Amino acid sequence: MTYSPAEMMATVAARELRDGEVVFVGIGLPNLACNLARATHAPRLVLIYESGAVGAEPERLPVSIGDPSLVTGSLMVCGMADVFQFLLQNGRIEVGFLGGAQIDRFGNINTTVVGSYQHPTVRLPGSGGAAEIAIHARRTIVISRLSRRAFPEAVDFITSPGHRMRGRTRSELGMPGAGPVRVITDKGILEADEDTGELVLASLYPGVTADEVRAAVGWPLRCRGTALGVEPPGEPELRLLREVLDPDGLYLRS
Amino acid sequence: MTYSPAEMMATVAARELRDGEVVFVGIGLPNLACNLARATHAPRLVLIYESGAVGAEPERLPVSIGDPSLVTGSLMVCGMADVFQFLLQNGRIEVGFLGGAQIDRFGNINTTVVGSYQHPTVRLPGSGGAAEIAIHARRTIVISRLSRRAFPEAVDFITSPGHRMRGRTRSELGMPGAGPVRVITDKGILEADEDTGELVLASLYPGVTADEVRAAVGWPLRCRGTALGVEPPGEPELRLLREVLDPDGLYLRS
Amino acid sequence: MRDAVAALVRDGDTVVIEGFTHLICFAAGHEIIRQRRRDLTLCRLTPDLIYDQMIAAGCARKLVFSWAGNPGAGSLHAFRRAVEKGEPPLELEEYSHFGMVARLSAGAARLPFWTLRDYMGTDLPVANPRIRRVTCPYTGEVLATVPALNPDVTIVHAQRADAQGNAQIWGLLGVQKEAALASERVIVVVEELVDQSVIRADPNRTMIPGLAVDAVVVEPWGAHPSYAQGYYDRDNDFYIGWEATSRDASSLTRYLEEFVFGVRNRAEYVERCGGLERLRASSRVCAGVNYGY
Amino acid sequence: MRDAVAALVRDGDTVVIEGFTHLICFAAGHEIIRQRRRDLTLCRLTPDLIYDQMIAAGCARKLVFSWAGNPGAGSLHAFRRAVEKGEPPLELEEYSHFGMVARLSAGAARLPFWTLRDYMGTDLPVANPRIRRVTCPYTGEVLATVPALNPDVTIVHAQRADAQGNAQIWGLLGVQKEAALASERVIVVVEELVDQSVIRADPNRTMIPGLAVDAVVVEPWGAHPSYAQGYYDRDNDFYIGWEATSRDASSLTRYLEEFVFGVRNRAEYVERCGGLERLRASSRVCAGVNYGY
Repeated sequence: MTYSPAEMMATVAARELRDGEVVFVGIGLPNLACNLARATHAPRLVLIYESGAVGAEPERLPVSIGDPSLVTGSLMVCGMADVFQFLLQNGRIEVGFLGGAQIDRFGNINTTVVGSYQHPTVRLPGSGGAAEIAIHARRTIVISRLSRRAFPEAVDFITSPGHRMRGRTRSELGMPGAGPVRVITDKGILEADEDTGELVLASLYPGVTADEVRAAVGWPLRCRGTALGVEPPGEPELRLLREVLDPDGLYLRS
Repeated sequence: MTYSPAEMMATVAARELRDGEVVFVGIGLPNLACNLARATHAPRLVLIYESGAVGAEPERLPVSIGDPSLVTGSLMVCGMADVFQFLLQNGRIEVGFLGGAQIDRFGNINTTVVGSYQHPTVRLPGSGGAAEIAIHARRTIVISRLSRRAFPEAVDFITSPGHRMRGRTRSELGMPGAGPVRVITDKGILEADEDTGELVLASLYPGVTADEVRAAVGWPLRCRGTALGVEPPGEPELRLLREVLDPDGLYLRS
Repeated sequence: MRDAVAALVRDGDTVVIEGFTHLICFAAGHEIIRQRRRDLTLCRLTPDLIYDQMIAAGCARKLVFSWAGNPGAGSLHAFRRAVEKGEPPLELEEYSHFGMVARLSAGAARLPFWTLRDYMGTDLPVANPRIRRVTCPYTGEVLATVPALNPDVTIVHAQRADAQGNAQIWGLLGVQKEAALASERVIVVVEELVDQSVIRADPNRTMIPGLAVDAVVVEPWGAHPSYAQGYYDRDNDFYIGWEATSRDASSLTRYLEEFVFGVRNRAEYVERCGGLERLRASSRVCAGVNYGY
Repeated sequence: MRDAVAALVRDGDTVVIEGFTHLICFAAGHEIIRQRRRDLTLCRLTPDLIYDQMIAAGCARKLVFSWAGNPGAGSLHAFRRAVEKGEPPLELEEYSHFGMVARLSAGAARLPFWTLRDYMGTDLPVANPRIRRVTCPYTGEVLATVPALNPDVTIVHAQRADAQGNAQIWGLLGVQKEAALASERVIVVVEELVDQSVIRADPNRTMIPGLAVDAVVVEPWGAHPSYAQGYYDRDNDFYIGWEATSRDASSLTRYLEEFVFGVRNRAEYVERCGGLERLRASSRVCAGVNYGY
């Protein structure tokens, strides 16, 4: 059964989630990944949105993290002061999903500006809750398509810290969470090296070579000794994604 | 029509309140005074209890500031973090009521200990919300019966600050509110002198002499040049107090 | 609405129209545009389409924010033109969501700052020197701070309120309570004005007490194209369409001419939009609870 | 309740049983007494009768509080005997209500301290050196601080919860949310266990998310002589009677023998009290709201 890169990414992300975990969810692929996980191996996953919905079970595909379908039938809806102080900063979030226009060698993410802050070539949306998710979630998972533009050696602006920021480590800076442990791309999976915090190639999708990945990354990408192959989405996963979770192909078509 | 000292005190306190004011209420005489004011000249008074009830209209005489009758039919019920941060510290409370075992020359109130803090003769309940009411309410009204024990020259412990604390003034200490502007007793009304912050005799109840008040106060009590007489409760006020507000005489009998 | 904005929103004001996706008061934003307010400092976590329109209309001198995108649909192009090309020039003051929430919390608590464990490793404090640090007097830890935000005027859309402005909100609550209580002046805009007995029947739903409210405006559909839980759904097509409308300055101007300047009030806007009934909420009424004793 | 207390409350723990007048979980306090827990640091804004009983029963080493009286009725005499005569000795750590609220807010936010504009001119910081000061990094103002309170275990009584502990509370909310989220372990005690669909039908009423809860105990009348809005009224006669019961150490001991040690569980307590039905709440059910879209 053929599948799109987005379907592969959603499936790989779903497999990262363990049953019962508390996940801070974004819209798009992270939302699909969480709902795929809930429908398969992790029925007790708790989804939290920065908008204040906890334990959401949306009856339609939400198009924003403030979608009304995330409220109706959820377990709790609280104000954003509670979300950020009493849930995220409190340490209750086990997994956070992040994405961004630029991701660099050390997992730093830029969603603020391309170019200089004062005179940007492209003004991006900014942090939203990403900076604090990157700091507080016990681990984060990044989802992004590979390209040299998206994976520079160093981001133009650190919106969400990775593993090494201007030479300093997370633990030196006193960050509670473990940071981006996986970067799920459309060609393979990068992981943070435990010693250096540098992103290295950990697994390749079927039919992709390490050189293809290297060519799409702006630094000399190292490869784990044992870069594993990744099981593609199976028929049950694809059926769920296509027929139940995103029947209009809003996020999965490409 | 004869009346009890408590009825006089409740009536005098009610007259201190202006229509539309936001009042932080305690149980007992302050509650009766507020409801008397609402039933007479101040129908738009907003009653707030530190328990979280805003705009309460209790259908029975509440016996504690957490009485369920303060919740049913109120305008808003919020958590105590909101009460103290977003209403009291926010500066929304125009009048606060206080009482205490000891009130001194400068309007400082002690509800903590008689004797030393470490080895008290009598352990009193402590501050509750009184310290912050004394600091933040735009003005406070104290209700207390006169006696030398209750009105010493200096309190054993300052729980709620008055006008001068160990020589320092409210403005030196950066307190937002004006402090205890009136002390309503069972014999007359004391007021804070605007220059010195010292409590002075401002008005006498019918049939009471200044000497009687002086004898019940632990410092040489000064008298305002023009100590006024106080109009006793009229028949409508007494009827409201006795028949509607405290029909069982819980707070008014003595 | 006309009177409330005329009386309470002034040139040069710091203005907050809050609501996270939910209950964004477009009706108030449009009225501010119509009354040609100038030099406003606009503050919101998510500027959303409403501030994009106000920026395009020339109301804004400065933007204080944490996420400036069109959720799920693309960019805020008026905002981007202002920042990338200076058309018109726009000063920025930028935080994260948590930072903005903390600024309004400090404002509502009338503290000069709020403490948060945040910003280490990010470039945000470099871009914004108003993000500072404080040392814990117990542990010696160094934590981040943001300064209080106390707007001149805050506009909050609510499902319902009584005539005094005791406002009830359900569904997403955002930072409306904090924003209103941080503000010098407050306008509450509602889908429905209700008798005070409705408010008093369920006091735990009241988010903003009337004692903090200066004006109550009744404006059904006032949050469109945003939504009001229990009243109408978000107009997602409008959000998607904004990408094309706003990408071109002249098409954005035409939109403002037709839907903002070209109508006198919200009722005319609703009529001009046409077919909003398609967004009317379905019924999912919860059971009540017992407040008896 | 027996299992929850046995598993989650340990000798030497810092324990919070919160609830401001409303929803004070006497059932949990009694079970802790029956299981003869020792050396507890008991924290509550208002120790109320429940901590007076626990102090009398010898469970407490230390009390952290802000108002120790019997509201409207008199004193907590076991507390007073401990403080005035050292029978038994009891360490005190004392704040104002706002200070205690702030300590739990800091605990829930996992910050080491909380800032408040308070305590100037009072002797409380002299009595309690844990009340300190911090300087605002923007204005230079000096403000008061209190340290975070992170209990080992918090027990919260709620009107209802589902089996996962998603707990809904209405009426007075006190600081239950903050206390629960500040705590290492959480026990939720409810009047009614409900199907999760009841919780999901009205998510804005959920005060404590199940993800923070370790045990759910169903205990009707578990808050008596305190009250549960919509379920039963406060037993004011019991509070008034406590003045006489507690004034004399031996009559207090007799009370504990009869109503705590003399019963095996809450059901037996309710039976022994007799006639609690007189406190059953009248019906004042509010209307629901629409969560549709």
